Amino acid sequence: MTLDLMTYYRHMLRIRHFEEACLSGVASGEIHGELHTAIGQEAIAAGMVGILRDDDALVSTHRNHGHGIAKGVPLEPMLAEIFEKETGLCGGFGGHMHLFDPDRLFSTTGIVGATLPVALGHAYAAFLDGSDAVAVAVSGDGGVNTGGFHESLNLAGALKLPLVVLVENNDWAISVVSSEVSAVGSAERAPAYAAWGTRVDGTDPAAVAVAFAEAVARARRGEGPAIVEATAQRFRGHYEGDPDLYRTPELKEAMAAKDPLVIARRELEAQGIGTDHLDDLVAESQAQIDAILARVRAAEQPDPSRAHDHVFTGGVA
Amino acid sequence: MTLDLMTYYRHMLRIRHFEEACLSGVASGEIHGELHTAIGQEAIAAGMVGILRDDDALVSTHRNHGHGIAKGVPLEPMLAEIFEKETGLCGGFGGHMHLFDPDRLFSTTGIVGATLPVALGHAYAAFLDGSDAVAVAVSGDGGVNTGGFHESLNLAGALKLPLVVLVENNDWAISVVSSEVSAVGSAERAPAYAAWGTRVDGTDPAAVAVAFAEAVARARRGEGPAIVEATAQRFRGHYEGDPDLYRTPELKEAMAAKDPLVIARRELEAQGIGTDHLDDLVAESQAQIDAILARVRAAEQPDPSRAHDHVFTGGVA
Amino acid sequence: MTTATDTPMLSPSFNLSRVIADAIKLEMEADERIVVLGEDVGRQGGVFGSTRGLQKAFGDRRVRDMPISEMAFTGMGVGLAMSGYRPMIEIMFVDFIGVCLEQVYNAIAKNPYMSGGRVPMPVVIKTAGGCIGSAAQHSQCLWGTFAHLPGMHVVAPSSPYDAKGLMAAALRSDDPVIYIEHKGLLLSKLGDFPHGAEVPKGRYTVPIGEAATVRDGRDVTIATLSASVRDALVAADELAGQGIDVEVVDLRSVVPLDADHVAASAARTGRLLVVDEDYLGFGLSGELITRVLELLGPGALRGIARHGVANVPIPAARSLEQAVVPGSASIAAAVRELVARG
Amino acid sequence: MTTATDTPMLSPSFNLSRVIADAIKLEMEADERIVVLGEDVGRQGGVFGSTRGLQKAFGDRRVRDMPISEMAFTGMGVGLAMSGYRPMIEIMFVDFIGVCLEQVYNAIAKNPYMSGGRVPMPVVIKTAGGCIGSAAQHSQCLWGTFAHLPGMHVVAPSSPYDAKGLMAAALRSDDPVIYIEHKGLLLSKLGDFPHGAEVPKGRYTVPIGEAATVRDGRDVTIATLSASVRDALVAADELAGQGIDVEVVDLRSVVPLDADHVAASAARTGRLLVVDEDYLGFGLSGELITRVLELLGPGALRGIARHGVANVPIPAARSLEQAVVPGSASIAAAVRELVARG
Ligand SMILES: Cc1ncc(C[n+]2csc(CCOP(=O)(O)OP(=O)(O)O)c2C)c(N)n1
Ligand SMILES: Cc1ncc(C[n+]2csc(CCOP(=O)(O)OP(=O)(O)O)c2C)c(N)n1
Ligand SMILES: [Mg+2]
Ligand SMILES: [Mg+2]
Repeated sequence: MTLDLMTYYRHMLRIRHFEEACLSGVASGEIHGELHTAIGQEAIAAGMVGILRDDDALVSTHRNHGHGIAKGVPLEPMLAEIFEKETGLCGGFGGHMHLFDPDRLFSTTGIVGATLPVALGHAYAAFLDGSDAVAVAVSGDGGVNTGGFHESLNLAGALKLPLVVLVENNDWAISVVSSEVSAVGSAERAPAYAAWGTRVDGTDPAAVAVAFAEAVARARRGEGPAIVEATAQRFRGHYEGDPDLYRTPELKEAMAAKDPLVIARRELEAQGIGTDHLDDLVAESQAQIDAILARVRAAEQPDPSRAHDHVFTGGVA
Repeated sequence: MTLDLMTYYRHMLRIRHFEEACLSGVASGEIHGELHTAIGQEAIAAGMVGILRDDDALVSTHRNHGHGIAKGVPLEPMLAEIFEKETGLCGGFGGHMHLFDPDRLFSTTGIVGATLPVALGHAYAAFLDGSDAVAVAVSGDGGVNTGGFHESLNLAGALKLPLVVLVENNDWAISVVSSEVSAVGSAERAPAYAAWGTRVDGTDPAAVAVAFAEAVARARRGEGPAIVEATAQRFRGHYEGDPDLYRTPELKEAMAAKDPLVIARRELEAQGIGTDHLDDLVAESQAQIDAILARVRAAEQPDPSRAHDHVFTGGVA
Repeated sequence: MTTATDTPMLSPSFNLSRVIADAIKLEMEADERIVVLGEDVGRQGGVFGSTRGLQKAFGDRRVRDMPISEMAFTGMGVGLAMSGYRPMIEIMFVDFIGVCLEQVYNAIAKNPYMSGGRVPMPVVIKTAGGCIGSAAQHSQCLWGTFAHLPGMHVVAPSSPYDAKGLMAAALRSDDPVIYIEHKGLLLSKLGDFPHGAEVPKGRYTVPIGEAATVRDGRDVTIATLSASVRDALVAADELAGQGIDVEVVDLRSVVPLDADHVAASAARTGRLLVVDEDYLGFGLSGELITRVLELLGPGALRGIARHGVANVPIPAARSLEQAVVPGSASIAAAVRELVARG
Repeated sequence: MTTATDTPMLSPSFNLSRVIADAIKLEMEADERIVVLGEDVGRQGGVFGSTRGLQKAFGDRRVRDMPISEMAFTGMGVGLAMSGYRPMIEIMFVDFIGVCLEQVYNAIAKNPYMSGGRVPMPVVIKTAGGCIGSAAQHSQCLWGTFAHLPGMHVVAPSSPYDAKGLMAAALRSDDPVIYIEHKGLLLSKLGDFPHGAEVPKGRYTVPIGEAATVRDGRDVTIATLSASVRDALVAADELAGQGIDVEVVDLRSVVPLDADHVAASAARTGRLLVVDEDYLGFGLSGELITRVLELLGPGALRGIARHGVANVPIPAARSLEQAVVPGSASIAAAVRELVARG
């Protein structure tokens, strides 16, 4: 079920470079809204790669770029949407928190906890279709304390729907330490929903892949919902512009030691892969994203005259 | 911690007769809104009697009369409120689903699941006060599937707040069989909130008392939240007027066998209490409620000119 | 509205809720992508019977009883729509929308826009509003709340004919539609409705967004909707005896709001009274008056007025309730006051 | 509004969020029943800093970081108020109200009424609204949504002086108050505000429900609130150069709505433009225009108009956003159009 480490490394590089491209858009003012990156958490999305099919749904959060990449959403329209361009996935109407790729059943929401109910609807659709497709909802460690988490998992458990909840536990919900406001861990909640639950090291893409694949396989077999909790670190502030004063420099240093790209590279080197080769990979990935970024930058913002389109199929009321 | 069965029987009689007085108000048209009675479930409220103090809060649901009685809310203003009279607890503004007795920290809401967040606020107040008061939220078996249930119990678990959730499990949420839409039982959810949980026979007031007293004692000692699930039967339709066609005559007959008043009376008779004495008790209870009902009936409806009072302390905006 | 006069008709002894169930049934037969989720919609067929028979006809996969988890099953509507279904979500009473408004206004209403038109949301939210004596938490209308938030059509039929035709239109629409029944009408028999009482057996639609004049008059226009149409017609009959000739316009939908129709009527009568069972402030009445004046110019009408629940929760006691909820007598009084002003 | 001119003043280099934190601090010192619950209000002091320093000053019992469980902690406000506390609940952005509106409108807003006045709800819901580029789910104002539902005062200050005084008034009020900050103002320095920039160090209140004229003019009245006041003043300066003399009225609260003040101004200028960053339909603008005409008579004004987010979600791209959100240029254009009409 797992891919080889080199492949994971490439996926993680792609996500990191993609996120860095987004950072450049904030610096330049091309992205004028909030931006949340998953820098430090790339191994989780990388671990998902290859496990989901196009007809499996994936509903992600405000911190969603890696998941889109893992689901196979084309990079250029995704980046263009984040850059608010008319060539974006949603023509510039949605922006970074509201990405939609209906062809791959990928969607996102900026409201915490709102992913599970939507994924549950996809899961019910699979049940109606009689298909073995599954639906994945992403949540942060903060999102697990929302009412929608409970309502959705209970329903999935009662109806044995193929809902997989991937909890990205980066310890923090903005400035709130999740363990201080959570009675128990996310994986430990599984029995309350007759669900399968597990916790994995989210800096290890192969570990994520094993757990996630198992959860997806169970759901596909009709064994009901699952919770996969993956632990990792958010390196940057909650959003770009967050002064992040709530975390000490010592803590940030300790977190940096858990960089999944550094860990993977160290391991690849230990496996005997040459530094030059790894540097080439990095350069190649960077070049690929740079080329996309250049095209995205050259694209236009949507025409302001279109601002009232799409409210209703027949025009504004 | 428990009272003697005779005392429980009297409490149950009082609740039954109170509920029957309400039924008469529907028949007469004096109560013109929805009415939900707890006929069949009296043992649960009776089992709570004497365990809570005035400074403990109790937040109840749409099916709340028994809980108000157990909390010591005076019967006449309570019945008058249900009868929409100006002598009611709330002057006729609230009605049966919205009873408030601030002196005894008793309140109710007609929105399912909405009791827990409110009780949690009372629990936090006790924590701020440094007092050992507790807060009790009532929920039906349907209410446990609301988001507010999860959010509140998680917070209570994380902060070790003195929240006791009393789940009245009568198997049905209107026409929906709760076990069909619940992944696990209510008591089994306790571990997900680092809470204490237990299930008891809610037709046995002493059994309820033991479990409820234990939950309250733990919360008073600062040991955090608890879930007490008490099973019983709702004899009537969900509300008066509900044709209740979703339950078969056979089922209704089977339910009738679990009448807590019949069970208690049988037991008292087995203990050697004479039929005459028991009949006297019934008559005495009935007479007491009849007297209250007569006064309630004689009271006025609130003056229509007052309809815009109380929106704001300084009048309507 | 294409109904021949010799079409077979539903029995006048049917109640309104049966007509609605019938409308849903016909659409579900025609389009198997329609699924119905809600509390008590299946085994019971709705607390007022407006989904009765559907589970028997279509099975418990397409018509499913839900736990009291409105956030989850409203959100399911979003996922189902994205998966190609056409979900109808029932929120038993509109008063409960506060537990799940998030999925309604941030997802269902906005996904078509946020996706740049790529993700339509053909979702019907069916719910019941209106006063039948159950006080502050079970008596609201709240169409003004939905109407303020962009992206949803909001319909509230007054007659059996419209209830069926608008339900069909809602289920066929590719836009999200909030369909608000009135609790006080659902159990009324067709034969007892003063207008739109004849309901063809077959499928038809009433287009969403078109008001209808249900009574012609010369002196004053009442624009209203839902159960208040009936009350307005009663008031109009009473006022006719007092020499005031009232025109009654049934808005039928709040979004789109057919201000053109109302403006044309008010321009003829010179006076406009908006009657609204929803809260008066920051809702339908101010919007409609403003739009009419935007269309006609500020000085075009002799008189404008509005009558509704004047910014107070619904009280429990009948005496208080009657003091705040518009009824035929209070509507007649409001008309007399407006006319008396000149 | 009792401030002597020689009172010590806050530094003009402070930003608005610091003024708000300061206002809360002063009230918390004076009344120990005030407690603050919300996400990121404690350790971080608010995502914009408007609760900064409070947890340090009052401890983590009175100023408590909450999990992302808005239904639970909004409901806690109800229980706390019933237990004698005066809770301030922070909902980070007003856009998130859909997950907990239930406790807001069915409990906080109605308990005083439903209890026949026995259970006051001295609860402040503090939240942030307004556009700063974050698209459809993070840019709303929604004051119209709250205003439609009875039982809540709704304030949305435009200036530092008002922000402090209205916060103090909200915390001292025995009625529920929704206090809506504007994200686009919170990080602005006092010195950069065109009006109300001087803020006394001590305690004072601004009464809730009184509009203020922030610029006198003869030709047209703009009634608006929150960040749009600043934009209206910029527009007024521009229009002054074009021979149009604009009066700007800052509503300061939506409920109570000071229609008397607006009507008096509009009666003088003859024209009324309502500018609203919230959705235009079924909200503030229609309500205010209707109330003014109810007060003055339908034909009293030469012109009425409104300008706001015309019933469309907020788009992501800056180009689209500028096309739908009112700014000084679009306000000036709306004034010119109104004046040109006659
Ligand atoms: C219902 C709701 N409440 C609050 C917010 C504001 N908010 C956005 S992200 C966030 C923290 C989320 O934490 P977590 O779920 O752990 O995800 P992370 O950001 O760590 O990936 C908060 C509070 C929101 N978007 N929605
Ligand atoms: C949020 C919400 N959803 C739906 C309802 C309508 N409703 C009232 S009572 C009820 C069933 C409650 O079932 P349960 O919690 O088991 O309590 P019971 O009636 O059995 O005592 C429902 C669905 C409501 N009041 N609030
Ligand atoms: Mg997190
Ligand atoms: Mg039940």
